Amino acid sequence: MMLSRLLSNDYPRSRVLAVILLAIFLALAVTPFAIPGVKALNVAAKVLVFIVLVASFDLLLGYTGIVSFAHTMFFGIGAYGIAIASTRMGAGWSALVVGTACALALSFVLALAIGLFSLRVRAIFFSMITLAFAAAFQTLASQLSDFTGGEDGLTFKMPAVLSPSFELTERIDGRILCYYLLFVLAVVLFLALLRIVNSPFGRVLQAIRENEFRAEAIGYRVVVYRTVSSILSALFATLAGAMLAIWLRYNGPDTTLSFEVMLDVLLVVVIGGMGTIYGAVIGSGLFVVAQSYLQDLLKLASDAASGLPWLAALLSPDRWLLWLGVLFVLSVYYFPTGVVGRLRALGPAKTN
Amino acid sequence: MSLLATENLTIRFGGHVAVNGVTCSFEPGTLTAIVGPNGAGKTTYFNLISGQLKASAGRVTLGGRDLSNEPPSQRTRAGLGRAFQLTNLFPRLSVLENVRLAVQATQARTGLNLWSVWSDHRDLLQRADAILQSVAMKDKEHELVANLPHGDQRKLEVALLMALEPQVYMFDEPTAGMNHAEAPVILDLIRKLKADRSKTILLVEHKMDVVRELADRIIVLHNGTLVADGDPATVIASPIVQEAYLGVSAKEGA
Amino acid sequence: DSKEIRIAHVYSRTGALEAYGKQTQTGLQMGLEYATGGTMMVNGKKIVLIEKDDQGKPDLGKSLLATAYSDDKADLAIGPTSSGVALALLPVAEEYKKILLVEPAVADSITGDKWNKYIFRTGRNSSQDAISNAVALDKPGVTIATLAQDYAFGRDGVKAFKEAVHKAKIVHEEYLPANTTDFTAGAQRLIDALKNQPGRKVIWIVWAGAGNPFKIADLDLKRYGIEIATGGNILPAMASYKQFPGMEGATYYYFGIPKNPVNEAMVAQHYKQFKSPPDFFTAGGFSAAMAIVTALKKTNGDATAAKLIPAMEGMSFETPKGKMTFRKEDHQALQSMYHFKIKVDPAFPWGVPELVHEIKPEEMQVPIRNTR
Amino acid sequence: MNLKDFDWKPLALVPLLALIVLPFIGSASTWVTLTVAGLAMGMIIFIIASGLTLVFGLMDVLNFGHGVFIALGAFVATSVLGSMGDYTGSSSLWVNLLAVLPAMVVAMLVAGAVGLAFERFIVRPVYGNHLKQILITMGGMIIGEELIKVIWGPLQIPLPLPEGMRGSFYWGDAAVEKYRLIAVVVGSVVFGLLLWTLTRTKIGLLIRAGVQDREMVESLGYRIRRLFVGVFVVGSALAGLGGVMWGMYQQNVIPQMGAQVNVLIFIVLIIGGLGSTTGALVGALLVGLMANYTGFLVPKAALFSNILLMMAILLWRPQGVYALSK
Amino acid sequence: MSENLLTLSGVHTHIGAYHILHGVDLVVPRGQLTMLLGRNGAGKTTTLRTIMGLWRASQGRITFGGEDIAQLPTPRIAELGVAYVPENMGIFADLTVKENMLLAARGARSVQQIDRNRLEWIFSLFPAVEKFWNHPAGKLSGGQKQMLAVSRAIVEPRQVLIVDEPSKGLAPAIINNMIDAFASLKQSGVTILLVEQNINFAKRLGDSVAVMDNGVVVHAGSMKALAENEELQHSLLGLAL
Ligand SMILES: Nc1ncnc2c1ncn2[C@@H]1O[C@H](COP(=O)(O)OP(=O)(O)OP(=O)(O)O)[C@@H](O)[C@H]1O
Ligand SMILES: Nc1ncnc2c1ncn2[C@@H]1O[C@H](COP(=O)(O)OP(=O)(O)OP(=O)(O)O)[C@@H](O)[C@H]1O
Ligand SMILES: [Mg+2]
Ligand SMILES: [Mg+2]
Repeated sequence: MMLSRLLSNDYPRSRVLAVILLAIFLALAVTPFAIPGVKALNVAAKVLVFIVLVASFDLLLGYTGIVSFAHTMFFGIGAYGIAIASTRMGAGWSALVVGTACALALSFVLALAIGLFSLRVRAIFFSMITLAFAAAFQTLASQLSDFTGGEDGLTFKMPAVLSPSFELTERIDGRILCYYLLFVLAVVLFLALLRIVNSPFGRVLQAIRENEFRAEAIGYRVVVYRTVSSILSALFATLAGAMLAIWLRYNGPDTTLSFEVMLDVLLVVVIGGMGTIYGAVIGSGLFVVAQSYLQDLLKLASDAASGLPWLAALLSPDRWLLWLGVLFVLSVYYFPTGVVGRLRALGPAKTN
Repeated sequence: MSLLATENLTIRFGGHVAVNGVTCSFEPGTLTAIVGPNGAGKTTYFNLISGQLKASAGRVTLGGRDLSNEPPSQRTRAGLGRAFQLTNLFPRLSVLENVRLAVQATQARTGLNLWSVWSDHRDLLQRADAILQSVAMKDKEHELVANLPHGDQRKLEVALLMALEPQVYMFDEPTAGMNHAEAPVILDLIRKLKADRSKTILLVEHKMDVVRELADRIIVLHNGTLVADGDPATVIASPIVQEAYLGVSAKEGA
Repeated sequence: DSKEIRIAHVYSRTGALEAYGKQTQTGLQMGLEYATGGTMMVNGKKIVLIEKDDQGKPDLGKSLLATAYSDDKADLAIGPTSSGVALALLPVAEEYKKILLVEPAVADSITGDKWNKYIFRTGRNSSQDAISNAVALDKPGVTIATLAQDYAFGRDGVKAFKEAVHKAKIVHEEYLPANTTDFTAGAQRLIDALKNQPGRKVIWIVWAGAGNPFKIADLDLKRYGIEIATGGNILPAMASYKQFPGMEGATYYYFGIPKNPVNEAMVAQHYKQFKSPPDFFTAGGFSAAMAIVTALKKTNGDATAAKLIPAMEGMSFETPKGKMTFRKEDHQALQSMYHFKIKVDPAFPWGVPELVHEIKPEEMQVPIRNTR
Repeated sequence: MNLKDFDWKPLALVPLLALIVLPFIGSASTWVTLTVAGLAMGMIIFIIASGLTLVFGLMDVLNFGHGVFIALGAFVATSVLGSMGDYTGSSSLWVNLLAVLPAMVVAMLVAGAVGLAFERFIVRPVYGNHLKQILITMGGMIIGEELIKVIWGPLQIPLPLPEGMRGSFYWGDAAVEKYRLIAVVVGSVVFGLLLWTLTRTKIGLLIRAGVQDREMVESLGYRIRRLFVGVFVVGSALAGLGGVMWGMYQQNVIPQMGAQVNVLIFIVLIIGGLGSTTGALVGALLVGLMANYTGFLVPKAALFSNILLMMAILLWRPQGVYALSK
Repeated sequence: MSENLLTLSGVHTHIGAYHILHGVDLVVPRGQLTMLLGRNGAGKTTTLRTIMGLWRASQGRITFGGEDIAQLPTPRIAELGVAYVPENMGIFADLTVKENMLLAARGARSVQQIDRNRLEWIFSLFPAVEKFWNHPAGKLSGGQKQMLAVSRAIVEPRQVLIVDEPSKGLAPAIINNMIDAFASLKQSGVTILLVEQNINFAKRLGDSVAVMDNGVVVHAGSMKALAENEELQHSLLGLAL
């Protein structure tokens, strides 16, 4: 019953899926102690950030049916909020609070504007406009270098408790505390999103996605719902950005605003399964880990293929992007409904 | 009890006047059939009333309230319900969810409720169940709408309108493409509504036997203009209907 | 105590700067071999090179450097290619208290306000670039207009250039968006600014990355007697210099210019290995290797920062560009730059820069910008 | 097409824009230089966008991989032209063309052939689904770009303009680059051929119908598959041609060049309205002019000129200047 | 030359995981008008789509003029002389009425090349087609679209016409036109297979009749026999009428 309230009555609806989700949850919970090394911790933290970012995008894409390329803009705003505040005000909790609040406010205004504009033009145009808009925003961020650090970005410090130099006990340092801060944030934000999509509001969004015209006809003001949805998803993305900045203690245009990040998000949504929210967890887990270790893997493969120069050239770690591209193509081929969709179709076992 | 009225309602598409200065009002408790040849402007007239199209001129009022500048959703909330001629549903949601969405739309604020869990709203579920019973579709409640045959989609179209519980019901050829075994379900529903005597019902229908049986009043549109209005027997007998619509005299003459 | 000296090289193996990064790696490898006489040993310890691909992403670079220092137990690190990455790496070196030898990222702030004591740089900085160009062009009676990309790199470059110009007159600064493809408007403004000036007229271009600002020459600047000047670049980029015989500027490196045994050895080795001359960034990688090995020899193979920092401060070492010296104050390696003039030689697919004058470190007042 | 029905307003925007800025620029010769350069730039943009008018505008395939064909065309051109130094070195335009024309043909053939494979393996499973198109073609784009790096290396490769195409013509103080005039000629030919095929033959109709309801087109007895493949190949080949023109304009090519122009050409099509060749031309000309005018008058704003232009146009005509259906 | 132009024997069709047709046997005699009746969801539309190759028969034979067409691609089937009016009408909404008609006329490169007399005949049957000639087809009223859909199918002569519920949503006068159209088409030797709910329509036109239920044909015979046999009508009434 507790669980059911937490999950908003939206169960994984597949036993395998439930097991995988639980495994990811546990793995993320114990990473700092179970897997040694800086790299593993960094990967796990990135997974946490991506879960929130991707889930927030799923609200927009999977549930409302809006294809926006400007989502990373809000992600960037969140990260810049923390970065700029921490640079200007010095490291401290108040900088985090002020930075996040300002970022949320800016995101709110921009999302409102975009949401209202989206109604004037057809969906596909809207996507292209957001694409251009996001590109312009990125350039703007690098041009306002006095403020944003330009292309070079900003490096800043965190409150002492969250810094690597802080040591609580022998094994627990500031990095680990910072990790658990992210972990808690990610869990809370994820459950909140799950609740939103399963609320009456969430259902209306689905209706709009399916047939906007009819949704309006039965009495739902599509403008309002669309706008609220894009604002909500923007706010969650902003928080994801803040999480990333807290973890990296760095932010720059390429880190949060680049189109590459947007692509990663799109890919993760699709791999995981659109319109499921759970897909964000699976997708992020799979993708971030794959991305982080892809080059290592390719190195092994190309060494193995060293006898065949052509194959070795293709498998070279330098060409890791090639394989990411292949991943894009294959995931559309083989996971049209994402991992979650696949698993649910396999065995509709109820974990009730 | 409110009265639906249109005053001088007109719409032009380029040079073509699809609905031309139609002034008419509809009393609660009556079923008015709207007939006319294909392209006469019947669906367009509905579109103007329910707000899918914006009138070039004229007003739509319900119980004295001017709705002319309201978007469709607000008109629906004000009490204008509408079923579509071409089926228009939420294809990748289940039958039950389709109806539940319509039921939810009648609730004042639930739509923007972000924080409660949908499946906890028992009241919505019960209403939706009752409606599905009434159109004999309870057994298909978990099917995806996209997989339903045409006839069932038509029934669901009507079920959504029922779920809205409006003051004015607008049916646009509700039984088109339904066979004689299925159509009675829909016609029964309309009869029941009519028996209620408090609802305003508008019905576009080409099947004259249905019109004869159900209608209290018939209005005839021709080239966008209202050309006849009155009790069924008189209107059907009028030469304009016989010729332009039923094509009778032309046939008989030949 | 350990039998190895582990050096991490964090650079752009892939990404936008892939071509540059790979040159650095080649130079570094060659340099280590040259400096150790092919043994890859210093004081009985084996040098192990760990490669990390930052893909040009600062966040990734940060995590890679931390991984290198901690998981891979690297004693010191070299890199990265991009200035953005470099700035993100600086605090990591400080956190882990290990040396980071910056090569070839150019931003002034690396050895400026973002500097910390673990940071050294063999690469030239933007100021050195700009000042050497200024020295090459700064003559009485010359009128200069600048053309740069509208972001920090371009604006800083122009600023340093202006500070170093004393005799010539600067009449116009044109900044264009980094993604500009059509230069007509900018060219028109530059022409308007220069055409009625007396004497020698020069447009000094500082541009990196996409877009080809030399296209402004197609508007026939010669009509107004306007010349173009710019710094050096990698060889493929200097292909477009072929259209500008006689163009002057100052460069960091061109394989045919420096005359010293180290350069001769590198050029010979590079031709042997790749059948082509070493390029811009190869020289930088080579210099970094020379710096490291020289320092390690001084500390008898001790790679801790505590030993290396005092050893390296003020240290001079041989490179393909001749002698370099780490300035004590900001750990920037002071080095010669080359005033060149382009000659067209059909044997080369690029415009060949011929040495006019070697600009010695003493001739350039490279400012110290950190707050030590 | 009926001339009487033709909607002149969008076309009139082009001279209108030019006239409005005249007083701000002041000098007539500067204005001529900027205007002619801008229009010619528009023509170059039109050439690189023309392939996408077919693929995106008509077939409704959001091909983010389109840029790869542009890059591919340019790289092929470096190889072809590189091996014909004698012809490109000559200062006679006609001798130059002996090298440039084969380069164009080879680039179009190669891009077309790769387009065939791209359609088969990347696009075919996703007709009708924009989101999947974005993802899968993006994957295709990455793969293509990396393969270019495998074949030609990651470095930028110079693509020097043949001698005879360098320099400018002069009208008094105003200068117009020769190469831009060549682009105008090529662009006009492409425009004419496209317009003719799409409005005077049934193919255009069939494509548009096929996008709306493939099953019905097949039921009418047309092999829609083959047609779509054909259109895609032609679109890719045009991109290859665009790549040659763009590469020669830039005078050097990099593997990322396709990605760099992607957004630009999408903007052009949106301004023009999907599926309209005339619209794409108008969009390209407006973009070309706007870039030069803002670049001269307010360089800071040049960066946003395209976006502002697009927003303004969409507020005027939400479907683009020449929308197919009104 | 076979007696039956189109035959289906033992045709099974699956749509995804659903088994829809369970062995349909149907004959369409040459030169006749065959009515296909059945309640909603009986599988009529599926049968027509299977004939057109839009869904593949998983089992069974479909022959057209003696040739097995079960595995042919749709365009091939159309080229053999089959015209199809789908249930949803398949109008190209963004194209004008003229362009819709031009596409249906496979032999014509431009409107001028369409047989003028045939066009005039169509205009006389369905005046709306002429009236809205240059309008986007998507803007037509429901009934007008239906008229356009049928007009498209008959703009060039075809051997067999397969039509899914042409009368739905048509005004009585137009239904009469439609009946006239089919009658005169039949006269000119065209074979017609018609799915219909309107029993009067069926009675006035049909030569033979087949009734479907649950994915199989449960009755086949002549229309005349059915019309005269009250009892049979009654037993099939629940299914068909
Ligand atoms: N959006 C529109 N743009 C242009 N013309 C339109 C539009 N909507 C309808 N029309 C035209 O208006 C006329 C009336 O159409 P309407 O759909 O109201 O007819 P109807 O009476 O419902 O006919 P039917 O019985 O066939 O459904 C038709 O001629 C149609 O072509
Ligand atoms: N795309 C689909 N996926 C799954 N099932 C389908 C699909 N389309 C149709 N069906 C099912 O196939 C069965 C037959 O449908 P069909 O459309 O052939 O019936 P019909 O006889 O034409 O009915 P109607 O008179 O309502 O048009 C129905 O039970 C329907 O639910
Ligand atoms: Mg209608
Ligand atoms: Mg059917």
